[in-house]
Amino acid sequence: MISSHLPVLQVVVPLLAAPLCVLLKRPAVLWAFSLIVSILSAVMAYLLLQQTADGNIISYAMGGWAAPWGIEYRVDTLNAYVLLIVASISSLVLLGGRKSIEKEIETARLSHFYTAYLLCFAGLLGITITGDAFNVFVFLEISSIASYALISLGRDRRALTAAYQYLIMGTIGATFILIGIGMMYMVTGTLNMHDLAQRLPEVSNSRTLMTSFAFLFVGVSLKLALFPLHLWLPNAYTYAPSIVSAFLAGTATKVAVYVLMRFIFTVYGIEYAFTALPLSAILMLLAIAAIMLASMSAVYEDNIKRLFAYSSVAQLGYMVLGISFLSVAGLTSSLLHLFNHALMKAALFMALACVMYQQGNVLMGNIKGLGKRMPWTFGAIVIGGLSLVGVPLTVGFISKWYLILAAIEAGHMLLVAIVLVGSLIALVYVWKLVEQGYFQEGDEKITKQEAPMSLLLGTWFLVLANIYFGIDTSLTVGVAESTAQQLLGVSP
Amino acid sequence: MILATTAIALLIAMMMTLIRAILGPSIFDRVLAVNAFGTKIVLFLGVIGFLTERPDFLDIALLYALINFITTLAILRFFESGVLISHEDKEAE
Amino acid sequence: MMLELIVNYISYAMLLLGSFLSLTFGLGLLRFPDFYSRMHAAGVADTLCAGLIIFGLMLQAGLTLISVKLFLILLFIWFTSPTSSFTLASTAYRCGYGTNDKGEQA
Amino acid sequence: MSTFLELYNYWIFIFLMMTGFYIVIAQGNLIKKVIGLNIFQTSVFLLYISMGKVANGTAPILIEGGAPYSNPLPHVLILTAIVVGVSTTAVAMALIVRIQEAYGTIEEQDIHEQDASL
Amino acid sequence: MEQLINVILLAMLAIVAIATAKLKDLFATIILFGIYSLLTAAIFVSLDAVDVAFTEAAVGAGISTILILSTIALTARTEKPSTHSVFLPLLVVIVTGVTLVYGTLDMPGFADPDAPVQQHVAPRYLNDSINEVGMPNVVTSVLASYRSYDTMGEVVVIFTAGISVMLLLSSVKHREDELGNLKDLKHHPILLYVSQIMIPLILLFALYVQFHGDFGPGGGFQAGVIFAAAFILYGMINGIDNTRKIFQNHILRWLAVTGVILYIGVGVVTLFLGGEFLNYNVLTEDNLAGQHYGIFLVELGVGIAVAATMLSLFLTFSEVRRSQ
Repeated sequence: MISSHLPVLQVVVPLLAAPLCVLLKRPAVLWAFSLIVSILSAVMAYLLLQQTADGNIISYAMGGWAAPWGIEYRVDTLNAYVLLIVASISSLVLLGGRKSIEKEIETARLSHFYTAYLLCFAGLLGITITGDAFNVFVFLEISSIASYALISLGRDRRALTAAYQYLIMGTIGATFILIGIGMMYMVTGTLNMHDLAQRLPEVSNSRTLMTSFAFLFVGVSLKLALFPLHLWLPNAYTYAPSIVSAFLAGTATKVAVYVLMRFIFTVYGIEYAFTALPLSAILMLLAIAAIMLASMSAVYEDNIKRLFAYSSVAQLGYMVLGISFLSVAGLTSSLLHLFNHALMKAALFMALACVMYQQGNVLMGNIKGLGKRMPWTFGAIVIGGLSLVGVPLTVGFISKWYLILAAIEAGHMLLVAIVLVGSLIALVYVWKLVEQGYFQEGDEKITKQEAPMSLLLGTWFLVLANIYFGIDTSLTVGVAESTAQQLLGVSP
Repeated sequence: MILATTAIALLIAMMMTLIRAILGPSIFDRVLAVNAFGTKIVLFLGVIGFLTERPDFLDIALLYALINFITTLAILRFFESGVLISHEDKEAE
Repeated sequence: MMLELIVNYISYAMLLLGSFLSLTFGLGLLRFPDFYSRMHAAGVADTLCAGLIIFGLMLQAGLTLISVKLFLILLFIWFTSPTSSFTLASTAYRCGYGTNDKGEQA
Repeated sequence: MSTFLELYNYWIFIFLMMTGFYIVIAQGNLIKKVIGLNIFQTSVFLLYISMGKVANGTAPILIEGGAPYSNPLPHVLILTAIVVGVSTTAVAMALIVRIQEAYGTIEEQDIHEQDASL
Repeated sequence: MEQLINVILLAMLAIVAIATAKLKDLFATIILFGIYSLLTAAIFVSLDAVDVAFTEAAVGAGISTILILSTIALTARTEKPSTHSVFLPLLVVIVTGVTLVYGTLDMPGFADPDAPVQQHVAPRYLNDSINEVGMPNVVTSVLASYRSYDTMGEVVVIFTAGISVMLLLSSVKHREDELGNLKDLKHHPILLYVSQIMIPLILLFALYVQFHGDFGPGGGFQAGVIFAAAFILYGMINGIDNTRKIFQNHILRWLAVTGVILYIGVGVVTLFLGGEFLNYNVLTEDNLAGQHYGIFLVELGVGIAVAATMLSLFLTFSEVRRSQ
């Protein structure tokens, strides 16, 4: 029974666990419960990935109603891959995050916090797995509403305005997506993605369809924080509680990238998106702008969380750049970066959670001598930073390597240069951190003062994953490549 | 035909109350207008139900009447507290 | 047959009268000079027009569940509309709207 | 001209959408923004419901001789969307109450000024 | 005729929208917003979407308006004149509008029975749902059976909102100030008397809407809102504190959780009975009876969850005191 119902259990288990969380009281129980649910999800995602690895597509008809009349879950390698990313990042973040959560969130609110966390998590899983266009919107809203609340829990009052800003922009984005879906429905009469894909070519010269594409693209870009629609992201990540930043940085934008890929490649089809519309050029331009401008903003940033948030916008640029090549190599690099960036950012934000735990802020001026005070934490930041730059033996290197290969393959030598310059800028801001941490003298009186073991353990788990997947690339590259081939319809 | 005339007459009356709600000038005029508007729309829905030969939609009209009452009270409750009365409201036009 | 015709005509008359009154009172709401007289127009319209129109519709529907529902709506309007009008007026008065300090109309 | 009347509902949808959207991005008051957001969303509901309408149709509640019926699917979708809308509004209002408590104002500009002066 | 009514209603809607944008008095804006919702709902009725009209009226003119009102009462009534440059917003809005106009030019005509929307997917609901689900109200069939999973998402959304609001407002200090909290309306004897008659009737109406959703407009969500509305009325007239005595926080929380779990639980039970998630056919041997049980249960879940969440939203907002 379990294996055939795996797709629905993937979402229903956290969804069922969330309301139960409200009824629990003890912090330790809450934490353990959420962690178990999260790990369970990760295991299920792994099983799904295994089942779909050979190009097999699992279809699950909700309520027993065949698609397109009912809602269908349709799992292929891409879904399973993103599901695994979301579930494992969530598990790892929760694993190490208990101390940080309990420090930053009042005890009385903990049960609601974990409920919101699980709802957000379930929402993200739901977006990723569904094969129904409208269902995407419903789960998008579950995860968004929960994340507004989660972000607003930050201690700084600016967390409130950040959450409000995100709410407004997120709702505009979601409504744009709704308009896009509506117009798509209008010309085809169906909401099922697979069915849409088959019916859209018939109406491909309709202006309504083109408008629907424009609205969907802008709506998803808002959620994805694609440059210049990224304005909500830096504030949201900066002022959210540390663990929430780590979780969202590792998952939310990745799911948005997935939605973009799904709509471009599966629903509208390559033919329509790239031949009828100049999507490739648009994506490329936006990606270049994101890489250059967001990286530059990061250099001048004084708050380290915000620094990494800007770097996230830049990194999203790399993913979009990969998509714009419309080649197996390009898509492989995007998919790889999806996973790799999730690992990097989760690790970095977890490390920042350690810093936050000890000193209550993460301003550049206050991390002087941090390398001595918190050697392990700072070590994690340095390795994560190197990964961000793309130094060999880290995951960052792998995705950049494939991206450069794809650029060379496509004959865009300028883009190779841009990727390299982007990495150089990343090196600049990482170096700024290193300089502050290792070469500036901090407060002499404070001696060694490391973060709690559990937090460090979670952080280093992620850091080691950064290194492991930087060395042993067989799993990630293999999956990414076969997924890319599937998406482009190229037989391996 | 008669029903249609009634519907149109109600629509015009709705339009008039709407203008009152927009013009104000005081908040009480607006509340008055919204209340009158609610009653008109309830009647309008009743007539529409007959016009389209689906009078079982009267449930909706009933709900409107209910919601209208509650909203009016909700607004009035805030006046009672006095928190929201601005200076202009106390002055005659 | 005859009876049916008469009932129909009565119903039409009520509907037409109701719509005429709703228009006049609408005009009153729009044109009367001050809040309290506007309130008078709206209040009368609510009860009288609603009564006429709904009774008109009830005559059309005959003795069915629909009539019962219509009657409920009417009851509802007759209960709530004067209540909220009264509450509104008394609140406005208490807040001192449109009156001078002695409580006389300005 | 026939197309204009045929698509009248859609023009109004576009107009309302533009109005709502304008309120959201141009107004500085946080509550006003949310009201704009609601108008914006409602306009999309109108789009969906309009596309489900069938000429001379009636509500999709089956009765004898009732056909043709309007399309029930957009209705179902919009029911969900309305719920999403009220949920967003509720959360936005809670945020605004908190912002008022923390900043003493709900004007975007004043908030920016306060943040900048830190 | 229908066309004319539609055109007038839509024109009024446009007027209200403009007025909403222009007015600086937030109180006036919210009153207009209430009218706006009622109008939208009336348009939905004229476009045959009665269930949607039901919900829009209850939610837009009812719950949303009351929540926004409470917030205005806690913050400020008038808005400051904006010193923003209007150029950029106007440009963005116009670009969006033009894009949409461009898109509409190719749209199938309004109410065209041959439009793709009417050709694919929907005919099955209209033709076969009576045999497959067995309910005259096709909207309920689609909502609670064909696309029941979306509806589950909907319940979770409202639950999420409830949790989020509690997370946000639980820490706000409930202090009294010289302006006092929002009073009850007990000193209006007429109101008190009328409400005593009304509230039981409203509750009865809510029950009717809950269980009549198979045959007419209505269902769990609408019933839940009406149920909450009855107690909101009670709360406004008899005071929030008295209402809280009946509905303490933990009771509402339990109820909301019960509603959500009931919905998802039905799905889980169908899994154990060997069907797909939310496949009601497996609940009994007879498919139609199974569908009926399933829909009854999930609608009940929706009703409970929505009523509890809405009421708790209202109470939570009402308990926040105005701070200076």
